[in-house]
This record gives sequence, structure tokens and C-alpha cells, in this order.
Amino acid sequence: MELKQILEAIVFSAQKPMSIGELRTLLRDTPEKLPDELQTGEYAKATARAVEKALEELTVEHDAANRSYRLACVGGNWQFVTKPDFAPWLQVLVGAKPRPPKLSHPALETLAIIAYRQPITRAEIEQIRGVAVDGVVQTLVERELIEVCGEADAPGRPRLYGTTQFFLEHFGLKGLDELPAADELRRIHVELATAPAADSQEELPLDNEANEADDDPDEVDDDEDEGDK
Amino acid sequence: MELKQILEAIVFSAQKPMSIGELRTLLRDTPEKLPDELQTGEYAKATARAVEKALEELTVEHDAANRSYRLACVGGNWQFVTKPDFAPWLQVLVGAKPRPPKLSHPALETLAIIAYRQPITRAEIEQIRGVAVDGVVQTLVERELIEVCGEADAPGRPRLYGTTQFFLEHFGLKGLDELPAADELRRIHVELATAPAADSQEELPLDNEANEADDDPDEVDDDEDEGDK
Amino acid sequence: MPDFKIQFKVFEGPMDLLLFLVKKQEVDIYEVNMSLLARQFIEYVEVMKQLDLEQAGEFIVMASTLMYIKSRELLPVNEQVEDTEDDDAADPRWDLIRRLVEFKRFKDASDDLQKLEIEREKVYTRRPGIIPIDPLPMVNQLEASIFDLVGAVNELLRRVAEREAANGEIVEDPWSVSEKIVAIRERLGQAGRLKFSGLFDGARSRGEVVATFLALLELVRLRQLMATQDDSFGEIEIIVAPVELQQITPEQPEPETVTT
Repeated sequence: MELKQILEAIVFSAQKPMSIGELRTLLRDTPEKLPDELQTGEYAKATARAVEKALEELTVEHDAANRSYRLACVGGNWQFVTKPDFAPWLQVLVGAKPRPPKLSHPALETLAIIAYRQPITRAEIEQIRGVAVDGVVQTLVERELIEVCGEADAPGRPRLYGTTQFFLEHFGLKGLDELPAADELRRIHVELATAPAADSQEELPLDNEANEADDDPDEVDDDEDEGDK
Repeated sequence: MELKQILEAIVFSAQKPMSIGELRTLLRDTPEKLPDELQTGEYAKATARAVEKALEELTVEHDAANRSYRLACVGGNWQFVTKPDFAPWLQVLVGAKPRPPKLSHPALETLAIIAYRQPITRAEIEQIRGVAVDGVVQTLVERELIEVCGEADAPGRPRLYGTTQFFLEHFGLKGLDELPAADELRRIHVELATAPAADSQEELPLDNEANEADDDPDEVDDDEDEGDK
Repeated sequence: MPDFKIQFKVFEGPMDLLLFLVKKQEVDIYEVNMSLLARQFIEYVEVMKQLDLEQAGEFIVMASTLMYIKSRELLPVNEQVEDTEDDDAADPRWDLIRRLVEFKRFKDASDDLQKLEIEREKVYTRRPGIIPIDPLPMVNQLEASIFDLVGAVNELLRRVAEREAANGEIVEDPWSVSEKIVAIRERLGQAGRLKFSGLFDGARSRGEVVATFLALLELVRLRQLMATQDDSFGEIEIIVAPVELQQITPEQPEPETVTT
């Protein structure tokens, strides 16, 4: 029995996505809890690297098999996911609202600011929106609507964000110039940016110290699911 | 998009095993509930035969892929199941399966007779086993492995017993045709019931006029659970 | 017969015992030495009687059958043949063997069932806790249109305007959104469809553009209108939404996440 087969069976049967840590715990605990079972001890001490490698191999195998589902790692947790083509039936199956997920309101607003004002730092976005936008920016990066496009020439060299090619595709735009009323709205924003937003306490105090150490936009994987449409 | 891919995605994602009827209902309802340009209507009217055929193809594909799980039909309900080798880890992960105590030998013997010879009266069972089976039959009824399924056309109108849906689930059988050596045991039954055998052969003295009206050999598909032993 | 005592509980009836005795002879059932079988069986029943076991009744019936068979076999051969030729079923020897064969088959079948039961216990059915639809590619199906985007800008503008107003600046807005909603409905009522860019024809100020956007956004949000596009870079057209779409309740916006 190979390690990857065992991992596959576990991830396949688990009711929730499994982290490498959880998988290793299970590999370690099984021979302890079931001492009668032979052979379960073989992988009790599998390293994190070995587990990860096995999972990566499985991912490749499943992608190659081109089934209606695949093995995916989302936020460090491994799970089998169904490809989006089949979402309609699955949504009816569970009685969910047959609607793809919407961008949240905060996300849309933030995206709009970035679209019209790019390149822009997070602090500037927060200045306009009046609230912290850490999570929202992260979501937009994950959804590939925005990306880091440089560093601002300012203390701490904060990252500059701009929209992606996918942003244009998604909204059906040939270019940023096609943003509706672009001139009009850009001008307004210029005015806004100079407005005294910093002292507007009714919304929220600003979170100026950009704490972006854990951001890692380069890790976002692109277009891997385009093939099976 | 092929029908079998859709079915695979559904069975893969469903939280319970799916019957062909349930799958067809879902195929039919999805385009109705999604007033959409999504092309979910293509298979809205898939026949039971088409669905079954697709599922059988999927079973073969998955068996060939030789993964740690497979597609199985148990008592008419389709589901993905892991192969037995991985039970130790899954037992630690999911916990031991809640199961009633194992069946005793007399119970199994009686159950086998009922399974192969149903519908059958208690007197007929006793004739084969050579002992009274009151208690055992009662136990099997209580465990919902058998049920009264009619009355025999005989003096006293004795009850006829047959196996239940749960019987199939308990033993992981697709249907009664999947019982081991079903043909042999049924054939003996038919001949005993009809007429005494005229000439005795070395192997079986009672094996001639095959009266197999109730057999349905075309329905048998037995290759599905061999792969993972 | 000390070994019988040891085996006692194993025999669940006379058939079970007979089968055991046949196995002891190590021959095919059809070749079994009936006299030996009968003798051993009766010895066993004697032990049972001594132990005063309940089941003895069934065993005694079988014992007498065996005695009968044995006695028939002791008859001269010509008399046997006469009997078996035309009425095989009535031959108690064959009848017994037939029953034994059948019993053995079911015993084997019950062993098979037991194996299935054990195997089945090791099999786990996949029961995902949630419907795991591939999360990443859902991006491509985001139900966010350009209107959502512009609408977001406009809402922002309004909020900033409020903020400014609170700071003492007066912002005039001669264009109300509800007026624009009525206007768009009227125009669509006549034409049925409208080009997106055409919506802003004749807009005289920033405020009017904003009000028109907001109106459009509201109508799209309420699903009274739909925006369509022939291809990703085509001109956006506004059409009246089909009735069934209009009945869907609009979703509540998510609450703003607030960091402290």
C-alpha cells in the first residue's frame, strides 16, 4: 500500500478538508489506536514533505484523469472538489439558491476604487472607503481581479494594486478607458483623494500601518481550470 | 458535457447514495429551477436505461483507474465507497461504524435460504435446515433483514418471507442477482419444487430440466466487486 | 464418542451433524458409506439422550430415517434396483443425499454472506460534509456586472457627499434616482431594449450620470432589468428581465467587515 493511496482514501472520506498536519496526525494515531492492524505503522512517521509530495502527485494524477472532480488544496486544506461545470445540478441537489457567488459589497467598492484610481496603495483605498480593507484586498487578489503592480515611493514602500487582465475580461471591457464615465469618475476621485477623509471618524478609524507580510499574491494559481470547460 | 460526467459529479457530491430515480429527478428539475442560459436541459429527459448505462460505464472506468475508492451500487443506490484496505485509517478518522452485533451461524444459514429461495415459508426453511427456525426468523425480522412478503397458497395460509432493501445494504449487494452462486442454488430449488429428477448424475443427481422462468440471467452483472479483493 | 461432546454446540441440527460425519469420511457426499454414517449418528444421539438435550427430537427422527436406509441397503441387490429405477425420489437414500447436498450449499452460501458482511464493514461510503464545488474557477462565473462596479462607486460618492455635508458643505443634487428609474422604465417600455451607452445621452452633469447609474443599478438589482452582451467585448444592452427572474428576492448585502 502506498502512502498516496492512503492519503487519497482519507481525503476522499473526510467530511471536511484536511491539512497536512491533520493527515500526519491520523497516520501517526492509527497504528496506536488499532494495534492489531498490521502495516498501518509503515507511514506513521511520514514527514510533512512526504505527505505534501504524495498529495501533489495525486493532484497531478487526478488532473490527468480529467474526471468531474479533482483534488485541490484550498488555503492549505486538501479536498476533492467538483468542477464548476456541474455546479447547477449540485446546487439543485442541495436546494441552494442557484446563483454563483457574488462579490460582496465591500469587495465591489474596493474594486471600483482600484479600477478608477490604479495604481493605488491599500492605505489610499482605506482613506477613500473609510474602513480597513485587508481582507477585501486579499479576496480580490485571490479572485484574480487585482494584483500587485509595483511599490509606492513612500515610507515602507507599500504595495501598489491594479486591476488584472481577468478584470477586463470579466467586466467585458477592452481597456480601462472603457470604464463607464471614466473621465467623470476619475476626476471625482481626484477630488476625493484630496478631501479631508483622515479625520472622518463616523466610519472607522484608519488602519494605516500596512501589515502585509503574510500576503503572497504570487502564490495564486492561474487559469488551471480553464481546460475543462 | 457528457451525461456520465454529470452523474459522476452528482454521486460524488451527494451526501447520500443516489438511486436512478433520484438522479433522473435531479436531471429533470435542474433546468426548470435554473432559468438560465446554462445548458442543463440536454439530459433532462434521460431514460432510466441511459442513466444506468452511464453509471455502469463509470463503474468500469473507476475500476480500471484502480484508485483507493470505487463507484458501487448497493441495493439500487449508487455511491462512491473506499476499498477495504483503508479501513483502519478511516475507522480512526470517521469512527467505527455503528453496527448491530454480527449475525450468528444459524441466522446466516437461515438468511441464506431465504435470500436464495424467497418467497419462502417457515416450514420450507425448516425442511432444509432440519431444525425449527422460529426464533431465528423472528430475529431476522427484528433486524429488518427479512420481512413478510405475502401468504402461501397452502393450508393455514402460512406467511412467506423475503429479504429487505436493508439486507442488500448490509451485505453491500447491488441486487439479489449478485448473491454468490445465485444460479446454482436457485436451480436446485426449482427442480425440487417441480419434479423429482429422473436420473442421477455423479455431481448432482437432480439437475436436468432447467425450469428457470424466474431467473433473469441477462440482468446479472457480477464483475463489479471482484476488483478490490 | 468423546469428540462429539467437544463438538456438541457446533451442531445446530441433524443435518449439521450429518454433514460433519460425511466430512469425516473424506468422500464425496454421493459416495458416503451409509451404514457407517447411520452408526455414528446413532451413537451421537445416544450421547445426546444421556445429556438430556432438548433438540434430541429432531435427531431421533433423523436416526430412524438412517436406520431405514441402512436396512434397505442390506436387502439383496435385485430388490434395490427394482425400486430405484422408476421412483428415484422415493429412495430415502437419494432423498437424504439430495437434502444434504442442498444443505451444504446453503451452508457454503452462508459462509459467503459472512465474508460479504465482513468486507462491507470495511467499506466507507463517501459522505462529504459540504458540496465541494471547485472554489477557484467560480471566479469566472462571478455574477458581478459593470453595473455593480459603477454602482459601488456611486454609493461611495454618495457616502462621501454625506460626509462632506456633515462637515458643513452643501451638495446640491437636482437629480433623484427615483426619477431616473421612472425614466429608464419608460424608455424601455417603448423600445424593449436599450444600448447601455445610450442611457447617458443627454446627461447634462455628473450628478445626472450618477443618478442614472444608480437608477439602472437599482433596476438590475431588483432584477427588473438585465444587462446582456453578445460577446465579452460587445456593446452592453439593457433589456426587461423575464418574469421568473424578477421574482427572485434580491440578496442582502454582506455586512462590512470591520477591523479594529
